[in-house]
Amino acid sequence: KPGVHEQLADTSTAGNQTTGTVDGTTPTDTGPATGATGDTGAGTTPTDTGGSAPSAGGNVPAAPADAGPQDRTGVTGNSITIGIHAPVTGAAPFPAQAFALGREVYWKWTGAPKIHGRSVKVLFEDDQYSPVTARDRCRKMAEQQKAFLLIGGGGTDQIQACAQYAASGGIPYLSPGVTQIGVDNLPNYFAISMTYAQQGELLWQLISKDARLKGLANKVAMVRTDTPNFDDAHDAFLSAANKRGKSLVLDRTLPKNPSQTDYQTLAGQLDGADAQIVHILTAPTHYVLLTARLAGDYRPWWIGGGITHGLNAVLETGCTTSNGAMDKALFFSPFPGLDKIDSVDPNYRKAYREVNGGAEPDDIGIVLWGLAKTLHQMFQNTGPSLSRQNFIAKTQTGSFQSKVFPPQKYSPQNHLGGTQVHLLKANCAAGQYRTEKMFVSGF
Amino acid sequence: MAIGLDVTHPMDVVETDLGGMPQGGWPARLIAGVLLGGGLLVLLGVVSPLDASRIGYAFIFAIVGISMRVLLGLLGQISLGHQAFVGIGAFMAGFVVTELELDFAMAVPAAALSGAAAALILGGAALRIGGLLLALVTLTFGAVAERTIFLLRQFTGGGSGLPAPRPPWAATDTTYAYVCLAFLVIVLFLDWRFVSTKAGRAVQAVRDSERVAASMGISVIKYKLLAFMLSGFLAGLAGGLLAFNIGTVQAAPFNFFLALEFVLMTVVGGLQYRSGVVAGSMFFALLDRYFGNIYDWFLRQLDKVPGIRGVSDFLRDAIADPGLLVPAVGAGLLILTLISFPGGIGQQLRPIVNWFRGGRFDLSLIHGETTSQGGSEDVRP
Amino acid sequence: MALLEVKGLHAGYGDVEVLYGLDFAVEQGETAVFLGLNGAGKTTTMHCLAGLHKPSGGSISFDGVDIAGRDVKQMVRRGIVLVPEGRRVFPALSVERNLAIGAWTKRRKSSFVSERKEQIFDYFPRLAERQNQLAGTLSGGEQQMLALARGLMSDPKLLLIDEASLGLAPVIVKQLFSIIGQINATGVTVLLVEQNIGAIDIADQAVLMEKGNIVYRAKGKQLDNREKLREAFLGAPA
Amino acid sequence: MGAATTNGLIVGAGYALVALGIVLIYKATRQFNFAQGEIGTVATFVAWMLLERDLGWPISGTIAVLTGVAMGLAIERFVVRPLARSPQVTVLVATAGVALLAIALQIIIGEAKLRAIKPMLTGDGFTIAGALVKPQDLMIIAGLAVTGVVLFLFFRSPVGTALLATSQEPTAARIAGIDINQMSMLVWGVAALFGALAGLLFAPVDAFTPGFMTQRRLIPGFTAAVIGGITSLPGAVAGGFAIGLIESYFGHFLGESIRGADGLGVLIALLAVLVVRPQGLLGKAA
Amino acid sequence: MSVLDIEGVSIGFGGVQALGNVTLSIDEWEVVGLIGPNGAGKTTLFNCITGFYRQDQGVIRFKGTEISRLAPHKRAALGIGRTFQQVGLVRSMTVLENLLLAQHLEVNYADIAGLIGSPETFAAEIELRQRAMQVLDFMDLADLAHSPLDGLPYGTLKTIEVAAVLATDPEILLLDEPAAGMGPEEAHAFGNRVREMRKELGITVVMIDHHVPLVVAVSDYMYCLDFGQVLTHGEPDYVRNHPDVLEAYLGEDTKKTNGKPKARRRTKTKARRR
Ligand SMILES: Nc1ncnc2c1ncn2[C@@H]1O[C@H](COP(=O)(O)OP(=O)(O)OP(=O)(O)O)[C@@H](O)[C@H]1O
Ligand SMILES: Nc1ncnc2c1ncn2[C@@H]1O[C@H](COP(=O)(O)OP(=O)(O)OP(=O)(O)O)[C@@H](O)[C@H]1O
Ligand SMILES: [Mg+2]
Ligand SMILES: [Mg+2]
Repeated sequence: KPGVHEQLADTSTAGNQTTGTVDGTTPTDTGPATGATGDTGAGTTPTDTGGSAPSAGGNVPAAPADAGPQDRTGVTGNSITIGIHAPVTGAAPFPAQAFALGREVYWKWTGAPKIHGRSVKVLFEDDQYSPVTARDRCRKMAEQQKAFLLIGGGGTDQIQACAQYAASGGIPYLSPGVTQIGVDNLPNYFAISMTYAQQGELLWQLISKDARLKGLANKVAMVRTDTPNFDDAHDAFLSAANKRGKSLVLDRTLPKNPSQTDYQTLAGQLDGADAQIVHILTAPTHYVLLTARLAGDYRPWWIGGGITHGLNAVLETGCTTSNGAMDKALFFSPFPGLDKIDSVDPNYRKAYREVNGGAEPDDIGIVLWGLAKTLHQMFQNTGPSLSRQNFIAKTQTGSFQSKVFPPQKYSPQNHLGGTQVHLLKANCAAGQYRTEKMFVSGF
Repeated sequence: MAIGLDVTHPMDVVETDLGGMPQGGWPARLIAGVLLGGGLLVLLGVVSPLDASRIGYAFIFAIVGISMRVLLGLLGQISLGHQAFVGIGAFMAGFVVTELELDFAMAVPAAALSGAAAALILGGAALRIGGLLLALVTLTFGAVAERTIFLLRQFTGGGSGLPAPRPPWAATDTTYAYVCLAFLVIVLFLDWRFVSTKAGRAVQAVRDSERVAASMGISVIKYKLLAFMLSGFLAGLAGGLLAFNIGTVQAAPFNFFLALEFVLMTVVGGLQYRSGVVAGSMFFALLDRYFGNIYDWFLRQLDKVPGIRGVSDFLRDAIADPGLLVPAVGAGLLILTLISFPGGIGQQLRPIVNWFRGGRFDLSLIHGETTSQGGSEDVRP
Repeated sequence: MALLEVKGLHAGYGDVEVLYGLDFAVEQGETAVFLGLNGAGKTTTMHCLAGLHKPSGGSISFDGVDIAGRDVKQMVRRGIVLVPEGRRVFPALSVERNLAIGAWTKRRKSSFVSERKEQIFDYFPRLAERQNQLAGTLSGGEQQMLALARGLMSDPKLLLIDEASLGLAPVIVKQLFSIIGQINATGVTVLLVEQNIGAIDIADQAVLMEKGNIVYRAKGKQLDNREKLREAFLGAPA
Repeated sequence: MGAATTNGLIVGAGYALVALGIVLIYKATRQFNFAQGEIGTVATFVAWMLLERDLGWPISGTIAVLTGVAMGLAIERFVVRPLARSPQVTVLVATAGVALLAIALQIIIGEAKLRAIKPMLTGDGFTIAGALVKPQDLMIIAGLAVTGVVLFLFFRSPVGTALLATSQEPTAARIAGIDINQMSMLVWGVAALFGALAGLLFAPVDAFTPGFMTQRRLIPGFTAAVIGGITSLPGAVAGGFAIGLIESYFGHFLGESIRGADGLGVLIALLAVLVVRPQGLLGKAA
Repeated sequence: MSVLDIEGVSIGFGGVQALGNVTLSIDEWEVVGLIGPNGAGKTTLFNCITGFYRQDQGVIRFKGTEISRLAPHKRAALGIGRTFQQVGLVRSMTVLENLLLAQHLEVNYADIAGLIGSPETFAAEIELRQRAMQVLDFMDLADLAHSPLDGLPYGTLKTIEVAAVLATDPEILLLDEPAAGMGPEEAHAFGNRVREMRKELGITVVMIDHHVPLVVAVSDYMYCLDFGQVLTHGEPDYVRNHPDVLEAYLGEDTKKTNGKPKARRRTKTKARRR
């Protein structure tokens, strides 16, 4: 529905918004939160440009670099401030402690890199798994605490809400792949791993090529959370199936807050449909609670994309509650498991222990470490004269290779830069995901 | 089933000393009032846009608080699904501006009316029964709204982001906060007139005793429904304003815990006192927003105290995120208020409010009369 | 020595004093009637005796023990039982279960309880008819009978009755007074608060209260002079 | 159909268990206890901590239940008793506050993590009529039966009568020599005991988080209690099964076409019951 | 002319027949006393008249119109006012507020007008207050106007209740044990007030009370109910001294009457006033 979308863009311009976030004109000096002045001018109200304009691949209009004044909020001679939001309370939270321990490791260890003489300060806010809170906290970090850029840790709706706010203020925003809806045409938005939609085709390649799954390709089901934000992922998975002449034996949604009956009913239905491969796209909590309802000898293969399902914390709980039904689940992931991190980056464990007084490194730390490394490269790539405009302009023509995350390659038209994934396999005996394959762009 | 509810002294008892006006007379009160009101107006103008947006959000909470007060304080019924009415209002506002492409001036009344309509439908069935059963019905209704109504794609876009751009004349956070304040003032006026006139009295009579009310010619059902609809109307209105405060309406925030927060803030505010409800609601709205700052400031102060350096470090280590503490603080305050200051914040504010109304500034008003439960309800008329 | 001896009883609510030093004594087996206008402090006095209200001063000696300020449970255990003002039956329990609660302290002696119940149904046949009706649906007077009956269930030594005749038909009031007389005859000491001056007929002692003070006490022979009492009570003939 | 029925009965047994605790408190004190669910979560949390230390179910379970009872007594002593003279709605709000506080404290101590507790019975379970049944589901049904019978007998006993009397006319109950504080402690203790048991029975069925009983079982439990007639124990059980079945049928047959059909079904059923039979399925007319 | 006609009204609760075929009629401007033993059905009769109970059988007419199907508040609107055996006031309000409330039906602005604060409502509220004060004055309660109900003596509360019902501007006033809890002196004063009320406000009064001297002194006519049926009726003195009443209600002279059948004569059709 581009119509609605344009209409909104018009409204926002009419509402003396000169930032022109949607039509791609260069942010001008009335841009919000220009740090230096605390300008309460007209442009300070970010207007949402949301809406649901699905467009495959993303088509971000090019923003010419170095035109007009530069927004250097959060940048000083020797530091850059960045802000991360993620849920550590609310319906589907990350482990707060793990997040707290991991988020500054990369920037604080003795080998910590300087970026053109600057160090990096990390702010963190809990978005409570609520888009309203996410938006408020992102504003807090950007406007009050002067974060140069914002990063979403997880949670599709929150990422969408914050990214849209960031777009209205010309603030660069980085996030893992999640949805494409409502974000893929934001000029400031950069996905650093493959989106769920992009992974649809890859999942089907896996199903049709993998020796363990091949024979079950006619018994594939998909379960997703009921939100328009997963429509793109769903459609992509379905069309990848159709391309291969396959269809799904069951295609179900779970409400955002399922009842006991929802899990119980769905588990029975999966069994009844004899689904042997289930693509699951939900919050990890729902995944765990669904598998917990499996009984008897029904043990399908669980597969999926994304980040959160691949965390060990999910497995730790799910292996017990599902009575082992989670074993052997296969998930794509932007980060390698703990078993392989040393081979891609020997510094991680060392740095983690050093910064956290000997605490045992975990996989959430790897995510944050990989993110930081990628960001480091982006800053480096932007050069010593760091401004938001510069950063966006340079990043959208750059390629990055952190060795932890699969490489990203952006173009001015496409900010969804992920190209590859790692493949993790659940191992309940070890209580950990094991890395099966790294840096794969196809099966 | 006779489940008695009584909340004593919901009417604003004006303890006017009609003799000589104590302590300054009306001029002093006028000046103080102007200073207070003017101060608020100026304050809104000078704070940062983020702060203005948060204060605007708090004004909206205050409207929700008044909506809860109509139900809880006047009718003696409790809604545990008020987030649904607010949410319906918010989505209605988003729907009107985005799908129907009408403007703010249409969206806000539509939001308020949708809240009233929802209340009418629900109350029509649930209010025939006495007691607190409405609480349980609204509880279930809240869950249904969350899982069904808010996910109707035709109406809400599936609950994941219906844009609600502000009107051009109130596009900034600051101007919009003024808009919210204006609405709050109107709502306070409505609430005041409501309790001072026929309908409000009838509602309170119905709360105390349905049979006494009926014997005075009051239609019990009609006034229960009227109060519930007024409450729904105000909640819907708040929802409409909220939509534009946030800019995008999503289903996620309108969950059961928000409903509980609405109850908490109203009770901590003090059901019987309009000023208390406003203060309590705003306090809860802002607590979550500013807790991080307050906590950081607190830790920094601890740092400055020599000798106990370790305490703040311990807290930094033990509490991964100050946000984790907010629910504990909120719930703790609630329990403390209920047990030690049953009149809530409103009770604490009574000396001031009483003075403004022309009474004395009397600190002993803080210790409210103890509420009594009255005898057992008669099972028969 | 008197069964109940009250000396200098003071009591109040918050800062407001309501009883200003009452002195009276009731002998074992006596019936004493407390008369007084609304708000004289009769109920407060009863509550102090029953342990529902803590006196602020003075002593209450019962059976030779000072029990002022003890709580209700101890009073009941010592045999002081109150039939409260305003009926206060358990509305959603049947008449029978209301009576069972009355015998709570004697609940382990089931033979005593059932005997007692029979006896009470003799006094109040109306209640026997209504055994399984919920107390809340009884008529006003029936509830009053139930309240009294419930008080009798525990076999009290001292029975405090607060405005028992309120809302009762004259015939029932008469019956009630005669029942109280019968109970009294079994050795139970009775303290009766009344507005109905007819209660004097069964009294061994009358106590007239006014504004928290005892203004007149009459015993034995003095009681025969009803006119004098009436004057003291009403100030005018009714 | 068979699957939907079986699913409904399994889930409904759980709701019935929670509803019993709610009815117990309501019947005996005329209060709504919003902390009933959270007592179960706290007990579960304690049991989990002990099980992690390899103490085994018998010891861990016992200590956990005792903790739940202690929590119930603490609620009674520090929240309910001081509010004895307040309106009903105040106590409702206060117990909701206790639930929120308990959730908040669990999060501060142990994060809002999803946790698994060791199952009481191991085994893969089985399929009946297309419904998946775990061994723990049978434990819940057994727990429900025991709780129901115990509570039923409890209210027949003299102590039960005294409880009812206390709730209806506290002053008169005191005058009869009933120690109303003791009664109140007894009720809250017993309710907490069953609340804790419910939590422990539920936790191994899936996974638990702070607030899991409050979020996923308390609301259906309340609805079940109301539908059944709020003061009726058999009503609570019937209500629990009714809610389970309605959710299951609506979810099963309409779930794909109407979002949240199960919840909608419950609301419709609730309103229908209240309009047609305001006193609830098995409640007594006032 | 009769204001209230009750014809063959019966109502039962489970096994209890609370009213069985009760017929009575109340004339305009009359003060009627209703006595009878406890549980005779007096309050139940009031509940049937005011619509809190619906009779199983029989007809109730108010000024000639059948009202049996109307809801309680509609009957109140017709001009049937009542007091309750337990005090029927709104406890959380002050005395004055109760009287404002009682004038609910007199208020001529719409609910919505009050809510949005339209100017005429301010004027109307002032008028309501004045009327309330007049009624309070009439009942000698003006001093208590602003005091809350809690803590007022029972007798005073009953008087306030009557004042409140008067403020509803009733044509007929049903009083259920208004003098219960009053001392003899107070009861006497109350009786005088009822007569005065009838004279000055021109209303019809039906009064239940167990305070027989009061009822006799106040009433123009009396009915005695027993076991849900009209035992007898007539002039106060006649009813007061009727042997059945003496036996069943007053418990007087029973020994005398027991042995003497001639005292059992019935004269029920007689003595209808005017
Ligand atoms: N709970 C209370 N709080 C404050 N004052 C009270 C309370 N209870 C009674 N009083 C006051 O104490 C005084 C004595 O009251 P009490 O009830 O003992 O009188 P009484 O003689 O029993 O009157 P009545 O005939 O009306 O029953 C009265 O002035 C009354 O207003
Ligand atoms: N709702 C009810 N359920 C069962 N029985 C009832 C109900 N209402 C009244 N009764 C019975 O009907 C009979 C008449 O009651 P009613 O209250 O009319 O008596 P009354 O004449 O007013 O007596 P009193 O003088 O004691 O107030 C009583 O026996 C009472 O128990
Ligand atoms: Mg008294
Ligand atoms: Mg009666």
